[in-house]
Amino acid sequence: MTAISAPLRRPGHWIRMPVTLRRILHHRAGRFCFVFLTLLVLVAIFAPMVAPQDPYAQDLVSAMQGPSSKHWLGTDYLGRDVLSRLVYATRIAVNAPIVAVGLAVVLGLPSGLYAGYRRGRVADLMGRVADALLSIPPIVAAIAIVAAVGSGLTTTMLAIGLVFAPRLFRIVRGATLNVAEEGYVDAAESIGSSTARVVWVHCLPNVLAPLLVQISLMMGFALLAEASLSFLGLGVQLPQASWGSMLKTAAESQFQAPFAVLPTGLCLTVTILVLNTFGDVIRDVTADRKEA
Amino acid sequence: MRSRLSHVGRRLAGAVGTVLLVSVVVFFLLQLAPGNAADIVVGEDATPQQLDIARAQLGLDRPLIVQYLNWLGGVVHGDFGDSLFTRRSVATGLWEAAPATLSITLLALLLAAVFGVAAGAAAGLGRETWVDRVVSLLATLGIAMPSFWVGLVLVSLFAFKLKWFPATGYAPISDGIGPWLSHIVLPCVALALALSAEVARQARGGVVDVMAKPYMLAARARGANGGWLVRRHVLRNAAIPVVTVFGLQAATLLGGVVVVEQVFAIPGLGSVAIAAVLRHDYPVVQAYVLMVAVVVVVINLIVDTSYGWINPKVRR
Amino acid sequence: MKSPALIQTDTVLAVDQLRLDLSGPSEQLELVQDVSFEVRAGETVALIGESGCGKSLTALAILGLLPQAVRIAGGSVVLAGEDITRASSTRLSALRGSVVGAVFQDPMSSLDPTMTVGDQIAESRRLHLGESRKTAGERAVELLDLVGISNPRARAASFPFQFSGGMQQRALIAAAVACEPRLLIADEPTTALDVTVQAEILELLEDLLGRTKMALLLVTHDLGVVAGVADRVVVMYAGQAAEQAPTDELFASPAHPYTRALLSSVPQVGRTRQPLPVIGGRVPPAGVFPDGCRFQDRCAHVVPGVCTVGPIEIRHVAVEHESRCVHASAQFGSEPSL
Amino acid sequence: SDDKKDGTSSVAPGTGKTVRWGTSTLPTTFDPATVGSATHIVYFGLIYDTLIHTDTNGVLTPMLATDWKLSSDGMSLDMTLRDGVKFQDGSTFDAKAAVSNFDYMRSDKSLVANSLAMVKSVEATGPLALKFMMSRPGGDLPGLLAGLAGMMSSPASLAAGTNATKPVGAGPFKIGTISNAKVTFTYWDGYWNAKDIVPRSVEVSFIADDAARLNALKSGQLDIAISRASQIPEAEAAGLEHFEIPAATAYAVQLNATQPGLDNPDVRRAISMAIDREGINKTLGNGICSITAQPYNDKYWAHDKTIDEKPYLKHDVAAAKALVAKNAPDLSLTILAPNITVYQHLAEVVQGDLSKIGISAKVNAIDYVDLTTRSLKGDYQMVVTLTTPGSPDPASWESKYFKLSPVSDVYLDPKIPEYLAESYLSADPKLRATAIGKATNAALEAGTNQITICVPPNTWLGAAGLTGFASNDPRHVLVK
Amino acid sequence: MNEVVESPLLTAAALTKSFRAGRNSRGTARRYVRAVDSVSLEVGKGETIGIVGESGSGKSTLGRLLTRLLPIDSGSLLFEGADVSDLKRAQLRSFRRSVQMIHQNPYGSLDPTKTAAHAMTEPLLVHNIAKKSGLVGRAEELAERVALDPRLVQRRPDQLSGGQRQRVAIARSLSLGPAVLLADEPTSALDLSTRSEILNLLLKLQLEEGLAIVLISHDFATVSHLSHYIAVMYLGRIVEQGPADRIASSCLHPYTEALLSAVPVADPAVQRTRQRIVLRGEIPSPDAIPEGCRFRLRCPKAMAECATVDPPLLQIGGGHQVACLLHTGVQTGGIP
Ligand SMILES: Nc1ncnc2c1ncn2[C@@H]1O[C@H](COP(=O)(O)OP(=O)(O)OP(=O)(O)O)[C@@H](O)[C@H]1O
Ligand SMILES: Nc1ncnc2c1ncn2[C@@H]1O[C@H](COP(=O)(O)OP(=O)(O)OP(=O)(O)O)[C@@H](O)[C@H]1O
Ligand SMILES: [Mg+2]
Ligand SMILES: [Mg+2]
Ligand code: NI
Repeated sequence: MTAISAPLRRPGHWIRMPVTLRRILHHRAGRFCFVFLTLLVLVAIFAPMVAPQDPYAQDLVSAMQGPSSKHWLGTDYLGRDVLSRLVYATRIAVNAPIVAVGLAVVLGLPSGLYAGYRRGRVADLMGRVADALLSIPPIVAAIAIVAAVGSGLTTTMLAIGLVFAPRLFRIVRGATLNVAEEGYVDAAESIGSSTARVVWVHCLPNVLAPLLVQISLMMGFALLAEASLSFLGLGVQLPQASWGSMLKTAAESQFQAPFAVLPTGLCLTVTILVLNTFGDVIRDVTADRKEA
Repeated sequence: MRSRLSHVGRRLAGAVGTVLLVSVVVFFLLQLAPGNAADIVVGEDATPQQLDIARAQLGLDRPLIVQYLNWLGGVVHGDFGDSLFTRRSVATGLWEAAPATLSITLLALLLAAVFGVAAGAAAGLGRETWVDRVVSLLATLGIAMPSFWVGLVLVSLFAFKLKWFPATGYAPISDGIGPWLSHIVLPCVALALALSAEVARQARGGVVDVMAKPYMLAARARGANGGWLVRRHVLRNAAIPVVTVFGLQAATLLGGVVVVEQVFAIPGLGSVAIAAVLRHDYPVVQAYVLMVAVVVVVINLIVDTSYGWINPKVRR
Repeated sequence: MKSPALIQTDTVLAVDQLRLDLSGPSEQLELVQDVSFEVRAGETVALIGESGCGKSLTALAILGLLPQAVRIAGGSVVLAGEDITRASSTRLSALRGSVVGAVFQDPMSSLDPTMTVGDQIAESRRLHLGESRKTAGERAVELLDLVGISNPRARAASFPFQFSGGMQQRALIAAAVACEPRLLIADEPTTALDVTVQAEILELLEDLLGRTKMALLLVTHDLGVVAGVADRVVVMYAGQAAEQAPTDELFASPAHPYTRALLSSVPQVGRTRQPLPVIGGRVPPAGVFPDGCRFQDRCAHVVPGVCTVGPIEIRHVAVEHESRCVHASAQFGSEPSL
Repeated sequence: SDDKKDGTSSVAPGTGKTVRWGTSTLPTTFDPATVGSATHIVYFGLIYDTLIHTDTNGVLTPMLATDWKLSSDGMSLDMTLRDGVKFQDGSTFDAKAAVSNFDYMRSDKSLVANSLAMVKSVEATGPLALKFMMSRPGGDLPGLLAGLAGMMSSPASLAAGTNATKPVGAGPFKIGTISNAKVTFTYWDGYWNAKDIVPRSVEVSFIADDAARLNALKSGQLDIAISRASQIPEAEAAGLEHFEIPAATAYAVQLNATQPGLDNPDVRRAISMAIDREGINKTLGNGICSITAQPYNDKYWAHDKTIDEKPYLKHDVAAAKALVAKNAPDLSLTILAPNITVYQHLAEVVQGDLSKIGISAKVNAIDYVDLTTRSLKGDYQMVVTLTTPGSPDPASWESKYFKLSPVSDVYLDPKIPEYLAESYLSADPKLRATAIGKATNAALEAGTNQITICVPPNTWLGAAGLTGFASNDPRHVLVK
Repeated sequence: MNEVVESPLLTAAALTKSFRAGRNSRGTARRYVRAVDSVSLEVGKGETIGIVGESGSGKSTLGRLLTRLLPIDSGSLLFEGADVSDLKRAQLRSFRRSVQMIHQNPYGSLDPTKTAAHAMTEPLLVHNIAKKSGLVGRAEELAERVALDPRLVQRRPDQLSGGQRQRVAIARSLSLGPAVLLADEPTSALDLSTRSEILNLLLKLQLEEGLAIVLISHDFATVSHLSHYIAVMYLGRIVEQGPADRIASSCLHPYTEALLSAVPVADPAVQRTRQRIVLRGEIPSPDAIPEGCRFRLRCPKAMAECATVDPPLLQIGGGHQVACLLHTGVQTGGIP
């Protein structure tokens, strides 16, 4: 049965987000992920203050050195401070997934809501197009798009976003289909709500949970994709550094400087791990709500 | 029977439609590209007349839609045109590269199926035990590591330190099973890692879900337990999400192989594609993307049909 | 209440002061407490009560199939002379399906969708009697016939989704009785079905009970069903057994105010467009059971200081009729009016 | 060198082990007239012999032509062909075959036609005698005939138009199989100059990724491969050998002098002064990149010693900064570079150096084809890449690049065309070098837009115990 | 007689609705389920019409047609004499104010992300009847009307019990002052004690506000408790229809008889004496309805004619209609 015992809440309008957030913060892993991601964003914003040195200052003489008191995480192939570059690269690690997933959301969310709620022929056609796009491997599609419009981080991430869009479309459509079966959508229609109102006021908040889960997972995947594309030479614009491009160069010289891959690799892997775990946590937390 | 045939027929028609859509997307996407196929063909020192000749030869002076239809017409007959660079038939080029890629992906699929399912099922059955924790940790880690990094680590460990496998290259199966296998083991592992992790996660989730189903309660109430329960009730039912994952991951796998082929210098489809992309060798890129899409569509078709084998409800 | 020595020989099941706790990470919740009843061979006992009062948990406890977080914290469950609260898990599996069978609420999801109906019916014979697949399969066909499914041979090879809800429940009953258990536990077997189909299933159960000496523990919340099939009724309220009586007596002279209220709130054909009596308030959820009578907040006869303190003991009202109410007395028929 | 050749002479021609060779690019065609790029000359050389042979320093020696002579006015060239040479299809090489080659080379289909534009006609004046008539003095012609333009293929295959995939030349190796990633060449026992040809076959594998190529060497899938200088330490640690083969190529910064800011010679000079050539040589060049202001290494025939004495190589950040501050404050540039690791690194260093003198720059790594297209269209500000001034001829390279931009008609110095014309008057390398040196110097004086960073040798890494590798060429290589 | 016949509020004539099968049912692809098959119905002011039938008989579909939540395939629907069967979504706004519905599942019918107050007052917002600022007050008023503790209006559904949710749903449907309330199994998900509360509430609302109620349920007892008229549906058709007491006491259709006999009565004495009519066979799949009388395969009284004649619903007096050859004979002619 329902939580009849739940105490009366103090009056005031509750929207759902803070509740989810509160639940996340009650979750042990959720708390860790949240703190980690917040820190990451802060580091990105305040990179100039956090970074000990100029990330672009080259010192060819002291290239490829291990950790020292001057360079805590050593130097790269042009003698630049790895720690500072990692800190600056956080900006890309934060930005790139947001750009990619942002585009995916912009394209996939409204269309998914529409197709899930309205069905019909247009929705079928949209589904077909999504299927077609989904049968092109993400990396391959990104490469093809980059081939068509040129490389660079923004294009690459937009390409990734474009590739994610049909995935998101499917998820949103599926969730919306479920939601549309629910009585409250009927109820909203039966009181004469416009389609737009039903979709935005009732469908959207209720597909938010799977959407957030997916966004979290996709952000992780966007980071991974950025790394892969960097490896293939389709990544950031130099002399900017991304974790992916740094890992690529470090991994290539891992025989000379075995230490070099560690800091970057860890940053990348741990962040992706956290994003994936965060997705799981959101899923758990929102599933709890349903069961309650 | 008739309904079953028409069911398959409908699926097939849908698949063909999907592929056609992909062909449209691919063809027109690459039209956005800067530079012109003719520029590329004639190279640095060409005169404008030479450029015009090349354009006419490539049919680039005709309207786009005609170009598309011509291309599609060729494709239907297995003719993807000639590479702008090697002037060899695109189909031949891809055909030559296919075995390496296929070997790697298929073996990776197999590895992922075996290890992913085993680990995932073990974790799901021993939920909240140390097995579960270890598998979950490895699975999340497997998903979070870029495959090229995994590949390079594998190379340094197994090719240089232990000298068990060659670091690069591919030996066709005609060279013998031994050389073939030794060349593809490392790339397969690098490629399979993320997939196994995903499969393990799904398998675990599937098992956990199935364990909570009322029919499990009913089966246990009949006295079924232990291995009997797992074999007869759990695995079969948990297979559905796992098979789905294979369908969904087919595309990811074929994308991942591009990176892995670069790391291990394997002359597969991915290498051909990357080279073609970098050289703006459009006919090759188009054919490649289309081919991969067809493979993905076919895999999904197989997955769809295998549902019937697992889930009798879809069988009819 | 009774020592094991006093258990009559034809007692199939004796539940004595059963207590079930939910052991969460932080807290211990008492879900079911002080539930005692017996089921004798050939008898149908109904376990009724509102949603969440612990009927299903009690049934699962008897099967040794409690959810992971819930454990038996006290009392005993003696099944065919064996205290299952002490039995090992292998022993429990051996008892399930052979000594005790079970049918659950939702027939559709209680059948494994990937296995033929015949295989599922044959499963317990293969497990407990070691029959070969073929012999057990033959027996499954007979069983399907027994539960009234036409064309049983073809139906045995079908998959659950090809059955209608009623047929699925029939098949599940066939699977549950395949090894001729001494007790069948049916947890709301007809709730998900139409009344017409419900009638069929009840008919089938009565028919089966008539043929064998099998006892039935029927979990339900439908008083009409109880009236139709049960010999004795155990009424549960908020995790406790509130009243226990032979069916006729319970309906004729309920001794617990809750039972009375429950009985009067049933809409009846013929008594139209009149306000129905209602029980005000809510069932207290587990964890916040009040001291004393658990029905006190909703009861019109609550006596402060009597109903509100200490555990209320079960009282005998008549032969085989007991009630957990301070007003219940042996003077049969002098219950306070509503 | 001789001792290496001695080491191999014990092997009968075409009986040595297969040489497995790793490269970062594969030829897209085997037709020298349509390949459009000089980078594949190595593989072409296995199939085709040229009329004239050139070594890595550009010194010309006889090959299919035994003798050639430029007329005194430079307007015609007489050539004597070698007797007894056969093509791989068995047909005979003679003046008639050569003429049909040139008919094709100078046709519309051919991409070398441009560089042969001054040739008016080619005639067979005897069975083995050839006469080239020209519209301007052709001092560069012998050099051209040592390159793609001089590769002779069988008239039959020319007529069939099949050279692209089934090339038939007069070289020591026949084409074997061609696939996406590998081309094989097998020894042809009809070769006229079989002495010292060692491998029974050559397998050229295409591995784009530098690290993967090195890995392949380390784990024994390749015998020899082109590499990055910065990979030498790792290779040495793995017990591989490394070879530095001089080449007529240079790491360079190319500026578009029609762009605002860059149109100022002082800014261009400042950029040159900003570049830390020593640092680059140390880190990226592994110390083997020769630092010079001209795009030719000091062994190359077109190298002009007098330029080395001039102060063009000054590294003076302060002065450069002052120049920029004065002439182009707030200059910000986009550097184009091929998306190949070494050029990207190079571009990054240049970017860093520019930032020190107050020029902010971004690096845009694009693929090689794009880069070529854009640079031919003049659609760039700055390019960091490897230039190939030795191909097809230094003079024609300079006449193309010592302009403000490839689409401009204006030379950096109006005298440059005169000096270059002078270099065509004679075939004598010394005389030609002097004339070219004058042009180079004039460009440098004018604040060149072709800033040479350093001139690297080709770096090759090879399996331990490899002998006979001296000149970008596998034909003398003996694999242990 | 010269009494003025008050025209009914809602009149449905020969409503029909088909679905493509395969999604919800176990039909083969491309077959059609005629979920509602020429159903005619009248709802008068202050009346309760009960609709009973087994699962899948088309009750909910009929409900959704009557509220215009589904497009009508054929037939007509009049509201206060005006045809609303062809109106587009935008034109339905005023109809929506007058015809409201309550859903079966109190857990699904409220948006889990919105408070009870939001649910109750959303109709006012949609129809521009109230300003945002006054909504909390309106919500509390509405809560009073359905006897819901006003302190609960700021809770979200997962903090409410089933009965409380159902009250919220009822309050929402009342907020626009409807003339007709369609209640699709309003109590089937509720416990016995809560069920009485909701039934009492519906009864009270009807008596006080003159609401017309269409009550859909598979529970005959519930329906007969509240209804003036009862319609019995079987496989998309109304097979019997009439005043509630007549149906309860002297039903004619064999299906109604079986249905009634199967309803468990909470009285052991009655149960012992009662003869249950157990129907033969299975309910036919709705995409393969038998020829002739659709009930004949399960009918204990089936005759030879039943296989060929599809009996129409005919008046047999006293407002009682039945579609069975036993009672109407083989007649020709349409539905009266
Ligand atoms: N797995 C579980 N974990 C925690 N609590 C549980 C679990 N299963 C049941 N409960 C709790 O135990 C109490 C009794 O549940 P039970 O399922 O026995 O009720 P019931 O009488 O069968 O109700 P219903 O009529 O709804 O089936 C409820 O409060 C329920 O919330
Ligand atoms: N949206 C739909 N698409 C396809 N078929 C449908 C749809 N809605 C209902 N049906 C079918 O129409 C028939 C009638 O369904 P309906 O829900 O009206 O029955 P019901 O009498 O309300 O049953 P229940 O008592 O189970 O609620 C069923 O066979 C059902 O499968
Ligand atoms: Mg229960
Ligand atoms: Mg319904
Ligand atoms: Ni058939």
